[in-house]
Amino acid sequence: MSNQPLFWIFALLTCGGAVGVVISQNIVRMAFSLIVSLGSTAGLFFLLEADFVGATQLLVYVGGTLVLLIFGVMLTASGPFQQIRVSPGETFLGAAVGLLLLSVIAFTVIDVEWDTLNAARTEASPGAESGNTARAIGLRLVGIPADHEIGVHEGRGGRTGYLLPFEIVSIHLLVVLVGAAYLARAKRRVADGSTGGEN
Amino acid sequence: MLANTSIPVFEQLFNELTKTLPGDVFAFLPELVLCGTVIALLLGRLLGTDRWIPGHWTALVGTLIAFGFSFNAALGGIELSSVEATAEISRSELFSGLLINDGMTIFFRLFLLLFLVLVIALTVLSGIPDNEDGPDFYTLLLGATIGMMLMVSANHLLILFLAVEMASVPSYVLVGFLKGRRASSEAALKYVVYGAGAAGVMLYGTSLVAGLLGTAEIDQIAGKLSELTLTGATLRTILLGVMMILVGLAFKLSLVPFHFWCPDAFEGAPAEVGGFLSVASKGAAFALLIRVAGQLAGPAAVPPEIPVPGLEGLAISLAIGLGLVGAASSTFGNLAAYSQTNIKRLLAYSTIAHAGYMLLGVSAMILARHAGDTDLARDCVSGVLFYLTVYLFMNLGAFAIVALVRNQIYSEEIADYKGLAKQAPLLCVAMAVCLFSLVGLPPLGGFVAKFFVLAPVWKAGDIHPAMWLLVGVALLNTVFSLFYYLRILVAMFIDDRPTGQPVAKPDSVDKLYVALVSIPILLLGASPLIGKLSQAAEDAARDLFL
Amino acid sequence: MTHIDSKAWLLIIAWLLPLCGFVIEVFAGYWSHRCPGGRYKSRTAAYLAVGCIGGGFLLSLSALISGISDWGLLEHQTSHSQAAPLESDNPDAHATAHFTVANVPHGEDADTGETGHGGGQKYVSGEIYTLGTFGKLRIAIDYYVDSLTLIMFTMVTLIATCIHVFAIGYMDDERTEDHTDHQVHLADGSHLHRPGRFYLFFSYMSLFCFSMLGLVLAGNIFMVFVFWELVGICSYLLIGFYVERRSASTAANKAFIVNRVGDFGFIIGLMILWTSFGTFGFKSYTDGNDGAHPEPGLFEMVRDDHGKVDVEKTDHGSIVRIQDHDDKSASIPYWLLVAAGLGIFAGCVGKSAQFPLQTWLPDAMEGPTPVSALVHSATMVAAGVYLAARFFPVFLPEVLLTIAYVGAITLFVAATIAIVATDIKRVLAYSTISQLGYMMLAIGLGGWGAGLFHLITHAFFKSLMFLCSGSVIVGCHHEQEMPRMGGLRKKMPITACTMLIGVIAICGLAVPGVSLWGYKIAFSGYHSKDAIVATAMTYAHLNPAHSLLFLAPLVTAGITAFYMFRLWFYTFAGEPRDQELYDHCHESPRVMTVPLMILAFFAIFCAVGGEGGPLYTAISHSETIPEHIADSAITLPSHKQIAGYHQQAGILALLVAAVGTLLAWLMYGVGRPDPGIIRRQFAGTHEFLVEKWRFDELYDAMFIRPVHVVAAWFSSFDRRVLDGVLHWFAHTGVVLARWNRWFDESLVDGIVNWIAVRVQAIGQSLSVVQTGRLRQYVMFIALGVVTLFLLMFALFPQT
Amino acid sequence: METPLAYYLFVGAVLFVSGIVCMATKRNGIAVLMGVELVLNGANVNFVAFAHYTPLGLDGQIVSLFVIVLAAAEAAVALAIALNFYNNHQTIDVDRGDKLRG
Repeated sequence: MSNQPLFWIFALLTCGGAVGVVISQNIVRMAFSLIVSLGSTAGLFFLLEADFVGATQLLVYVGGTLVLLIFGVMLTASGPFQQIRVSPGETFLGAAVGLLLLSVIAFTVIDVEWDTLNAARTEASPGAESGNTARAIGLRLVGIPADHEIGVHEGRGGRTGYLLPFEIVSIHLLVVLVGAAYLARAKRRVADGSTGGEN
Repeated sequence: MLANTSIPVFEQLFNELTKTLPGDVFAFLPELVLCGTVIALLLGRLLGTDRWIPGHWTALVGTLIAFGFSFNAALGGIELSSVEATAEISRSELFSGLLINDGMTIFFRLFLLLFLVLVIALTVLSGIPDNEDGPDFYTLLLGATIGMMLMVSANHLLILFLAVEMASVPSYVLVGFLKGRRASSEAALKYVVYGAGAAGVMLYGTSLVAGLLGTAEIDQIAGKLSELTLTGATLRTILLGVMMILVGLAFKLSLVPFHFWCPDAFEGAPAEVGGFLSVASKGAAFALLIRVAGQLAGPAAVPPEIPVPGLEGLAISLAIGLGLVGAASSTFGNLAAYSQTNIKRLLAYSTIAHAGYMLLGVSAMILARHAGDTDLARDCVSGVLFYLTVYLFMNLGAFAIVALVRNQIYSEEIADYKGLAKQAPLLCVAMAVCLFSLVGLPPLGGFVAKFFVLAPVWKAGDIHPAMWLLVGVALLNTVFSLFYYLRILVAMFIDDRPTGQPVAKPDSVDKLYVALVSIPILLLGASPLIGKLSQAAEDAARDLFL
Repeated sequence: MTHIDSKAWLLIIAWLLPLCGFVIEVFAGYWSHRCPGGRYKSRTAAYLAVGCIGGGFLLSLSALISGISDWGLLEHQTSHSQAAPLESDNPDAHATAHFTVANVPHGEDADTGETGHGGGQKYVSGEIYTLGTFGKLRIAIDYYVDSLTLIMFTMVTLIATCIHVFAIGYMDDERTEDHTDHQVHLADGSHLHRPGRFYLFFSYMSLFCFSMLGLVLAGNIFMVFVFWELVGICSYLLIGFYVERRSASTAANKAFIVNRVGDFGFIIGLMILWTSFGTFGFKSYTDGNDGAHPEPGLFEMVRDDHGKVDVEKTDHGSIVRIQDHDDKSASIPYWLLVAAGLGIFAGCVGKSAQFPLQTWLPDAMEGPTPVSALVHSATMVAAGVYLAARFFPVFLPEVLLTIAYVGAITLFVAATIAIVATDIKRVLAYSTISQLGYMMLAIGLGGWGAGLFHLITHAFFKSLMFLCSGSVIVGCHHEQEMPRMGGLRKKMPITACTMLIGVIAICGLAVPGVSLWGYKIAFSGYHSKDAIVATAMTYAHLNPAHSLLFLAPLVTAGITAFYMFRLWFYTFAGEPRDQELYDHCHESPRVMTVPLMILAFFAIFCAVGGEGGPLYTAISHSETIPEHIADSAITLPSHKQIAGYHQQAGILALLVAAVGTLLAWLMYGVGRPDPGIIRRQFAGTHEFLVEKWRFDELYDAMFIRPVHVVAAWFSSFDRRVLDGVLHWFAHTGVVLARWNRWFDESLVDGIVNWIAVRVQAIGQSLSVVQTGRLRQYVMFIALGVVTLFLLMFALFPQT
Repeated sequence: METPLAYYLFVGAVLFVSGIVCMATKRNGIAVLMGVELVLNGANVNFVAFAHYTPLGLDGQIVSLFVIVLAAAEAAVALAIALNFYNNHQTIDVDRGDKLRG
């Protein structure tokens, strides 16, 4: 089965959404474009046979992060600042820098002959068993390579376990949420005068 | 079918976990203690015990316990090192190669925890988080420190990104901790956006490097690099990827041209946070930079006689590039500091300059490593470690004095420091010690440290003459820097205190703290402590290039 | 416990005594100072400081005596004895000009462990404590003691003791709780009142002595640098002692910053030496290495046992082979060694106020006069010369030539400026710069012994003169302008008399042809300056292209005599110009005059016997005469050759000095005896001087009008001719001096200021980039990524 | 026929550049944060693509999972800071925050 047409659809939607975010001046439209872009990225992930990542992308990104952002839009969009215009000069400068950056990346990353590079290095492409990576990912968390991966890797032989980041990220989330909550909540009593100079 | 395979899998899982995990967890104990302290802080808040046991005590005790554990580990390391030819034993991998536990990890853990103790003590004295906000503040502080400790031992590109994020995100909140102030919120916004941008760039670079090399493990980079033929687009991609990773680190180190956040964030943040960020996050970022750069300089397996064509160029261009960035940072930092009127901002520019000096050490390390002169490479690294330690005391001292003086005169403008020496002589003398040490005048620690960093760099001039030029620029900078540091001292010691200004009357505890921080600067300039510290720094650098 | 030689022990204790004094004064001085009751506070701090430095002097003296007996320092070395036919080359063979060195001993016991005694190496060296090792970099507190160290120690401690005692009297008014600084005018027109800082002064002085002695004792260049900076900091504190005076704090900053410029070169030199030689030490240890093979030091690595530098020509330019190294083929590029030498010398230029970094020293006179006497004439500024001398073995001919020229320019420029200065201390300051130039010149010319000889004699007579000026300043109630003085010899006879001794010493006057018990009748300055001029003369003869190096010191000898006698006549001779000042003037108390007399004694006798005398003989025991480098364009004179020119040079120098003295006497001395003529001649000018004394007009009055007086006196001569000649002389002098002054103040200062302003401006324009706009910052991330990528790509060596 | 890796990488690059440009031009603080999401997402596309095509394998997917989580955490904090800015400045226009400079 050729995924080519699907790829083009998702790729266009992803890029179009991203460019839409950039060129739109209306914050609500930007948010919508972002949803389109990130949602189609999940589609690309599915095409790449990374179903678990794709699902996470939809759940966490589109379902969580974006809702958070839209929440922010609604909290701040009241008043005359819904559309904050950027001067044409700055737009032009931004476009120029963007094109420059894109051309640099194209000049480097896209230019690499990935196929020959990878073919020369490993005989077998380590493609996962189609469309079912959740189990493999779960096993890798504790450092057990999935069956199809054994022998593919050099060095530590794919035995890198991701237990540590999995656990430590929970502490990180805890700390971060405490921080976010601290900033968001109102101070219960008036700030002590000695805590800061005149502003 | 599932049932059939699941039994061996769980067996395997059990075996895997029991084989290495207990040892790994034991080595990871200092970080775990900090995690536990975070939870204790939050529980204390939940249960209301923080009314009787203030947050800073919990944090202090937790940090001290962690410090004790890492000190114990350090002693173990020294014992090992005293036995001949067992250097390799002291380097071990934790969590299936995600982390490296070697001399440098131990050194930086001690460094960060010692610093954390001092910072917590400072916040207790200066009272910047009041009792109510204490648990939040210390949670963020400890959370950031855990991230930095991970940065120090990272051996995987994921951990690299994760650790940088863990160190950065709580710092954003810390910068905006005085949430009612406009300047503070502005600083935090700038910091978070700049930091997120830099992190994004770094992540993109990480993806390029990992994709091109087919591995995400940092200690495999050198080996994989030597297998590639570095020409054409492959070379450009690896350059771009490496550069983008370095951009993320350069952001943490506030190197030119990625320093823009630094003065703004430091001016808006409380001085205590400024002190914390200027030392801890720089130290951790340097550790990470040394690890990554050491890999990029070339694999240990390739003897220098057999040159790998692309790799050679990579090492040289990287070393000279970093050297130029370092020289530019120190020059820019020193020059831009001239016109500052806010002392925190001035110190921010000064930290930019100091990061530049230390970066020269790293760039020389790459050259030396690449040329096969491992001893010189180690000297470079231990020079940087020595510098960082002295920098810990002198920069923390300066920021602490700013914080304590602010509590007295409610100002952080240099103009308001006029004639302070008559009211708070000890604080001002300590400030003079810190600033003179920052200039690099003997017999203070700053001089010895600058010498330890620049001497190997000069020696690396034999490998590439550009290093001589860079040392020249750095030395010229120490002359420049004298002017603006002297400005503060002139204001404090020579100018008269205008009438009507608030009177500074520091407590005796404040004085004790300031003395405690500034005495090591003197000792590290002229006492056997130099030998002790340089020995420790050498031990730390020893198993870096095996 | 390592073995340390007894001489070294004595010096180490002498070195640490002032540190103890400093610590006690800092921690206890304040309380001792604060004793309640009575207007004046106790002098405890001063007594403590004097005790420490005096004890140090006694210890150094015993070390010196021990050195004399151990090493036979007073015996002539064979090569110095002109009669000894030891040198193989015949007198007219200097074309081949290699100077076999007999005084670098490689006697029978050179290879036994027992060195430092008898006829072996005449130095002891060892470590006191290793602070830390850092890879191959070892940072240690070392000592290096040879006859130069011993003499410097004794000289520094002796002079410091005298000056400390003097300072007890000079700083007496600082003992009050309510000291009035008359030079600080507050906004309301009153003077500043502040608590006296008596104890603080003495604690700074003790710290300075400690640092200075550490600098002399140091056995490695790193330690030298540390103490080098420490004396700099002490100097900063002492110049800025009257911090409330704007001029004092500015001067302190200026001194500090100008010195840092020199130190920049110093560190570069340090880096080169360390990276090329892997050590900081001067020479291998003789003490405490328990029979182990001593590690070679810098001097032994640059030159072999015969003092020869092993230069080799290769395709990549000349290289210098490193001697005594584990790696036999180790070498250093020739230019790098030159660069190292120039770097070290740059540090010396800063510290010794040599051209073009001389501007800080006259300003440094803002400090209390005892400080000027100790720090800014006798010891610290001489440290640059001392270091140049210590590092003599490392200097290659190109470096020596640079040193010589810098010295020559300095000595001439400073002397001409001194002619027009009116502040008594500033005249002495310029004179100090000029004399330091003499020493540098001597070292650059290869006259090692002569330079250090002059260092020691100069230290005595210049500190004497500074103390005399201090005595005058105290006597005249802090008046420093000479035009307001005059005739003070009647009021302060001791000061006038001792000052005259100093002046005669510095001018190098002597009674020619007459000798008393075989010794020439001359003060110390004559001998040392004579030695330098003789060296210069020989040098000019050997290297005719550099004759200027002989003319400059010769002419300047005359100028020196002129301005020094001008100072003396102006201050002490003639009639009082300011009657009120004169009436209130008084001789200083005994505590100040006794040190003057002691120093005067040494100014007369310390160099007795000249180059055959004990001082020079002892110094020359440390001398290392470099062997000629084959392809060098420069030929350094040997002792023997110098001896040949000695007679001529002595007479010539004496003649020039006598002319200068005569001129000064005619202009400032002889005109005075008849006050009627003076009053008639100077009626307008005198009033003008007293009221305004603007500098330009003052110079006119100082030069043109005396010319008229002189002309009237010599009425038997053709008036117009004499007038014309003297006019021309005077006018040229004024123009030259003004030009120099302009050069000094406008150009050099101007450049320094210009740089400072530029740097400030650049700094300001740089922080404009920091616009505070977040979006711009993010834009810079993108641009930075692209730029750095292109930079790295460009740096990538394409093959 | 399989889609070449370079196509995916180009999509990633477009996302990355759009994000950077978005951060550099938008005056609305929330829009700037959207730019951050785009940048991280661009890198994520790279990782997942590499996971499929190169020996990086599953590691790439796992990294992208963690990136999603970290992005969420960062977004939460950034949003809190942006709201704090809004509360203090009464606007979300980042150009209003130019008090700290020089």
